[in-house]
Amino acid sequence: MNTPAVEIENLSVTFPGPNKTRIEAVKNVSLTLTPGKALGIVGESGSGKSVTARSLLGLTSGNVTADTLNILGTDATRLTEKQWREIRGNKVAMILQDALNSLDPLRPIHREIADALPGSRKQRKQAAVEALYSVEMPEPALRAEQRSPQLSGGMRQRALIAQAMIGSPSVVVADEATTALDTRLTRMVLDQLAQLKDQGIALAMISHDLAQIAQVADDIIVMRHGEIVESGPTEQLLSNPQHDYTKQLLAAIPSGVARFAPLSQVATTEAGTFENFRHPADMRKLTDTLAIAVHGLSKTFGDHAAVSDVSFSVPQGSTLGLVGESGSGKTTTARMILGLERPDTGSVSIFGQHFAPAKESDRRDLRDQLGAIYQDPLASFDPRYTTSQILINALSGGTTSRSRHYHKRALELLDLVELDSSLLSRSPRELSGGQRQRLAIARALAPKPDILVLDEPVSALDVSVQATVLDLLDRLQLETGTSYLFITHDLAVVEHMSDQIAVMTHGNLVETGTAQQIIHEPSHPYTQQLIAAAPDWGPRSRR
Amino acid sequence: MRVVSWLARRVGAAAILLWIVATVIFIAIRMIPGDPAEAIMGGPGSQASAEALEAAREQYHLNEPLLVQYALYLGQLITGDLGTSYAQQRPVAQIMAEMLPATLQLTLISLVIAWLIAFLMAAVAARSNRIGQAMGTVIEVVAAAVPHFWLGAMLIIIFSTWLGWLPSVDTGTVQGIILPALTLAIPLSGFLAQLMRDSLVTAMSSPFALAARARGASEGQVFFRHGFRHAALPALNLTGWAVATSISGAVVVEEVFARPGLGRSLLGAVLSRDMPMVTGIALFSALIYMVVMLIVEAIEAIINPAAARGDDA
Amino acid sequence: MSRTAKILATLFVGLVVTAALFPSLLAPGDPLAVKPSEAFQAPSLQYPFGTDESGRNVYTRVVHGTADSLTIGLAATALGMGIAILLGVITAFGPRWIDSVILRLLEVLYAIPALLMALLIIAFTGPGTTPAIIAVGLSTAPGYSRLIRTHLRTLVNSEMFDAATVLGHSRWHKVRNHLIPNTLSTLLALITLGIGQAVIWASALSFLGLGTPPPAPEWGAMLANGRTYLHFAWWLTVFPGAAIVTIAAGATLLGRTATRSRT
Amino acid sequence: MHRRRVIAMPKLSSHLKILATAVLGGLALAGCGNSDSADGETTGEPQSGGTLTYASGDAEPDCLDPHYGGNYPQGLIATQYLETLFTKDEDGQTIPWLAETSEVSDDGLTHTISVTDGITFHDDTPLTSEAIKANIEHLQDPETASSTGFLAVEKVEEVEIVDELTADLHLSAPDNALEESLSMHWTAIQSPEALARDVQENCADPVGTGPFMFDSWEREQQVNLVRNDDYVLPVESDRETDQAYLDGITWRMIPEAATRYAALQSGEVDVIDNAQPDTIQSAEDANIGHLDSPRPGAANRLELNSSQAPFDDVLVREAFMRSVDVDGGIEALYFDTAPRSHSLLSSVEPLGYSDESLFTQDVEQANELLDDAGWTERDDDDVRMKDGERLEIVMPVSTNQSVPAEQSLFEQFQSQSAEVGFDMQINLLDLSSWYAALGEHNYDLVSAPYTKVGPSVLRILYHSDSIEPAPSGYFANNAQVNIPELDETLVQAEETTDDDERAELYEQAQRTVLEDHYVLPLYDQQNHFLYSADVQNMGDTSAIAAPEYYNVWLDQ
Repeated sequence: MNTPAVEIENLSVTFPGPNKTRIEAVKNVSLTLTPGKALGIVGESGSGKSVTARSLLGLTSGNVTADTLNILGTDATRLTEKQWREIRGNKVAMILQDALNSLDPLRPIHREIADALPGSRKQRKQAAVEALYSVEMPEPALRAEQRSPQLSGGMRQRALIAQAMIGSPSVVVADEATTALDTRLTRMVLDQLAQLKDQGIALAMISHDLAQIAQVADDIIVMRHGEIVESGPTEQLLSNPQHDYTKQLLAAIPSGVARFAPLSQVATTEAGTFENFRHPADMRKLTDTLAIAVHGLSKTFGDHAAVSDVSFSVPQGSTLGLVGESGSGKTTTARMILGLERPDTGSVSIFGQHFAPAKESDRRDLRDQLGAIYQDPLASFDPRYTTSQILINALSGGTTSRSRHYHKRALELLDLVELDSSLLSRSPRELSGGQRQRLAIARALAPKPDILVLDEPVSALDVSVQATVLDLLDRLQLETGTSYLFITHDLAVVEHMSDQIAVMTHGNLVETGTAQQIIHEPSHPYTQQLIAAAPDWGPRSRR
Repeated sequence: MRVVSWLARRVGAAAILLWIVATVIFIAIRMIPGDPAEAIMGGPGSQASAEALEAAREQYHLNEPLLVQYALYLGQLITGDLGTSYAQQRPVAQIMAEMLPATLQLTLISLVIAWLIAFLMAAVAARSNRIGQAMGTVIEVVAAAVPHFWLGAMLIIIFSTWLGWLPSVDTGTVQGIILPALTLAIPLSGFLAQLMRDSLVTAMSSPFALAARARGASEGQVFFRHGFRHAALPALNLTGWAVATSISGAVVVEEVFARPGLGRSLLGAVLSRDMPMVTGIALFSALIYMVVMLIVEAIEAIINPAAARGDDA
Repeated sequence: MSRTAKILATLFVGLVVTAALFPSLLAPGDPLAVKPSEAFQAPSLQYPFGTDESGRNVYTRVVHGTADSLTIGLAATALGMGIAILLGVITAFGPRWIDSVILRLLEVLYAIPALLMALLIIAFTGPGTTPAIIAVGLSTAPGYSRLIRTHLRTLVNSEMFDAATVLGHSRWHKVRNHLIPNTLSTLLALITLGIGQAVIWASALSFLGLGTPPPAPEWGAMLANGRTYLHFAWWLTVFPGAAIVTIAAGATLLGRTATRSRT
Repeated sequence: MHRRRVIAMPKLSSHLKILATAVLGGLALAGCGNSDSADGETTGEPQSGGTLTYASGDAEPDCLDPHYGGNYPQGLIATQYLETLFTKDEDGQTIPWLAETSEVSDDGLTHTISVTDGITFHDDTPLTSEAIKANIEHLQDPETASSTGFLAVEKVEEVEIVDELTADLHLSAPDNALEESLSMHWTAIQSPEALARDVQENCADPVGTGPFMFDSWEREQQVNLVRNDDYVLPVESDRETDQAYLDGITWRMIPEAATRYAALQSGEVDVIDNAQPDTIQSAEDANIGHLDSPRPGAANRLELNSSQAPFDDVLVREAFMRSVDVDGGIEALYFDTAPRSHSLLSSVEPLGYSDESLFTQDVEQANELLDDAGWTERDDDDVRMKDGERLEIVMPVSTNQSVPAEQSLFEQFQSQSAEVGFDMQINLLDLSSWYAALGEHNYDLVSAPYTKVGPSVLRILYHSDSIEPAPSGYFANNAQVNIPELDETLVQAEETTDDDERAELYEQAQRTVLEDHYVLPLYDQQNHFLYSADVQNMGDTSAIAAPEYYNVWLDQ
């Protein structure tokens, strides 16, 4: 029975590069997709995994060559654009990442789902509603009429799956379908993908997150620099990885990794000078001093209560993980703590000193003790500044001194965050995502703060890069005793990074406790749901 | 119900806006040096007697205190009375009613043409290579930089004088409006195309376009289902501005192509200090602007209901 | 910006600046000197753009007119921009009610077509170069104000500003380090874009007989004059018009390139 | 009662009249309006039918009744639907038109006019002597706001009905120009019933006796005229019927010269006025007919304001005139379409006096004259100075009245007079600002058009009474000539009953003005019409040189 749905041998895809060079995005990749089975393709950005997946739909826009490219019995090496269109949607479908833009915000959902179907407009709409029903969309008839901005993230992701499934494809490619989703949404999508397998569909699942792939895939391919470095059945690959890179990816998964245990193992391209580095075990001496104390913070925008009566504290030198799904009010809380948003009620104090609400001039002296890091570091840099200007600006308290002293300090900061000094003259736009986040950390550290507020600092990064940044943060905490307020939606990250965890939903703080308590013995129903939805990361426990 | 209250709010805002415009114009006109009575009698060149001037002052309430004049003026406006043209001695509303259709026709046709040209330029440029894109930019920018009066002259030379294809004046036929409409449309299309192309390129490379391709849509379908809407949105936003600009342009175009219309009336009215006429046309163009903005909002609400309601994107 | 674009831009700016400051380098001769016996000469080696009805050298006039046309464009843009910056700063940083009042007023000004506004202003002042500058400047100010307000608001609410706040930088440091430099480059691009349009508007007024009076070699006035002989001496219309288009399009392209290369 | 001049039947046929003023595109003098057009085909039989489209470059009249105000555009269009009591023949002699006979009493104070019998207005009112009375009273009624017509019948004190067809005009002083005045369309005869209406109503619906009738007026676009099927030609002719050939005339307003010419070329319009010199020149090649019909009365001229420095000095006036190259400018700008004038009067006026030697360019002499006048110093700009005053002269130019070629000519004067040390400033003004500038005496030089049939225009332009401004500030004597002897001569010339004496007096008056260099004559008031090849028989003109379309037909 198990005739392969897709067979690929020695697939290569090249793109035109600058100066008439060719860039080889994919080199000699071979793979097979089988009905009822899922193949996971894992790798960091630029590894060629998406290009490989898209070549199954003839959508690479590059130059594709392959010894074999057999899709459902059709030799796809020489298909015309028209023939490809026959395949797309009907035989091979794709589920994209919900970056809000995978559904046209200007068109009703039902048209986005069913516009490729034959039949009258009414029939197509009916089909769309049915497809939405089958992916368990609440109120499918109503939602079909709406446009994507009116839907929640979960609804959009369901709509995307419905969109892929409506043509009854035999092969489905899920390209980063779970990236940047909240925990429960990720669970939902993974469950839906697993169901597709049960329906006899051949599934290709692409992600940078090995932990997620492992939930669904029967076999896994690990890609790097356009090539397959290792492949095999999931169980085998996880328990007995052969290639160093696979091992590195495995280690980078923070789930269940002990506090301060390193996630990154070897030098990555992200940090050129970073050497194999082992952190010491936790040797911090925690005191009773509270770095941050938050009392009864509330904030209302219009008639929407963003934060209601939130209180918590961060002991000096420790990390409080603030976890919650998007819209839970965690970012607003962070902004109030940083004095960027004036709370309606409540107060914030830092090391016992009142910090917010207050006049900016009254608390400027306290600012030195507080640093902040954002999800998108680029937006927080002045676009006209180079790396060195950014650092000197931060070091000099906003003056524009060109003193050698600052230059030297800037180099020290770069060294601290393991960035090469050659980056000093670069613009942040020329840096990679990991380098940018390191630069943001370096800047935050410039005034030698005692507290860092980190708002989703690694959410936009690949798991492997995330690992290096998390390790860096660990090291800094051990070396400097800085207190962290670590905000994230990722349970695995928060578990690894936090001494204590606070859980927020709908503007309320529902539960606070030690990391152990929250992860293993959640008491609040919401927390329980959240933990239940987290990927069951088997291999770690086996390790 | 929601539509009704929305409409009521908008109409209320428009009324306030019109009132401000009317007041600004009233103040502006009273500050213009010169005796309005003389303007009524045909300017200092006319041989109006002192009695005639006095009679004119009486007739137009120019003897009253400013505040009284202002009240009278507003009172007239509210009843829809725009006053009597000094120069033509006829009701301004009647003159405008005669001139309006021609200008409206010209403006609407050129808006449509501008949209079409802009969309074509954007579509071609968006789908071509780097050199094509650069060429597209230059063409758009040059189109946007061509003054109406020069373009009109060039079009007459080329299409009327040399080729003899199209008439250079309004003939009441379809052909007669082509050159004036093009004159008005081409610079506008340059502006629109710049906007449209940016949005078009973004839309065509967006994830939803990829999603559409992945479910079997052809490039043409992607273009019309997605690209078009996204390109239309920013251009639509500019429509209010475009209409206002077109009315400005109509002054020149109607002059060059000898078309009757509000623009030419306006120029004549300004030159002869025919203030009721100036006021009427200014108020009216403000009204048109607001009506257009209302329509644009309504269309936007159809294309993009979420944004219209202010939902978070 | 590509190399070719850079070379072209430099050439363009160089040419325009030379024409504006040292027109005699490019075109020796008196732009006002009449020579009836040489009237209506078609373009030739001696007269690259031909001669006009009074035998004046059109090439010389176009080159010498650069200063006039550019001065009007620059002055009008400076005026419009000055008002716009003032209004923009008030609306962006002032109290909310001032913001909404000024926004309303700007909407009113938007509702009145620009040329109508210019005509109204000229009805006050009478025609001439200065009134044309004032008219064009004032009628472009509302548009600029909106852009500047949006720009300032975006900057103030940006993460870049937040980051500086968190670092404890004073208001003045934020304004000096981030607000002013980032606004300047935006303004520069806006100004470059604006000059082109201002030149067009001013020439439109001259064309309607309300701008710079003849015999000054202002392009719009030259064009208005040449249009009389449209069927007989095309060069009188084509070259001044081409000069307007070149400078307006050139300025716009420069402005766009500047904007693009920043982001 | 002695009849000074009795004009009796037969009157000249209108056909003959065309030869008087028609000069056809390139074909000087030789013939009929059609011979130049349509590839030189000879005229076929006249065809009836078709509507002629006329494109006017003038500002649209505010009023279609030429009594109101009274400018040339009004006269131009009124020529089509209104008729006058008198008109001019080919020799420039005044002849009766709607009038049958005309007699003047010995003392010159009573003018007896009888109208032709059997003519009705478009509203079916018969033409009677009542009409003469009603029209003259209408002109003199301040409500009418008449300017040109008002001045023309200024001396009529009373109109007395003698019988159904005859009326006596009683004058305050003898006026030998009265018939000339009544030949102008600003005094055209309109239906008394129509005149009884409100002024504005009459403006929008004039009623006359002409071969065409007013039909409708689409403002800022066109006036529609239709054939008067009941037309009666007041004179004998060899035409089979009295009706015009054309079904009607569409009178369009196309202010842009280039657009107007393009419309003619592409056949959208049949006749255009205010033709640009360059298009006139190229019309011949384009198979387009040309009618040159200079306006009567005064020639186009530059008047130097003698009431204030520096032109209160005759030496400076002459210096200015000697410094400029009028001939070269006209040649370049007018392409041989406008012959240079050295006279105060139009070339169609038989009593015009001309002296070329007064106006030849001589830069050296101009410099000497200025030296003699004491303007010896020069400032940094090379402008002459005297007692610390710069030699500045201001010239307001009306953009509504001066065509571009004329403005260019003034720019040339500006440049040329600068050579001898004048600083001439040209101010382009709209009409009302221009009038205001004149009213405030804020000018040293001006070109002001004035059209009146006959040499009596000289009194209006150069009599010192005309320095006295009207209540509105307008005055016609822009040179501000103020010579009592000249005043006397001009009055005498108008009152004399002797033709020779009249001619002599007018010559004397003209010499005075010319020799003292008050006025720089330029050329006739330009009145060029271009018409397409299918317009046949173009050439008839009225006394004010406006084309008539009674005999015109379209070759379709």
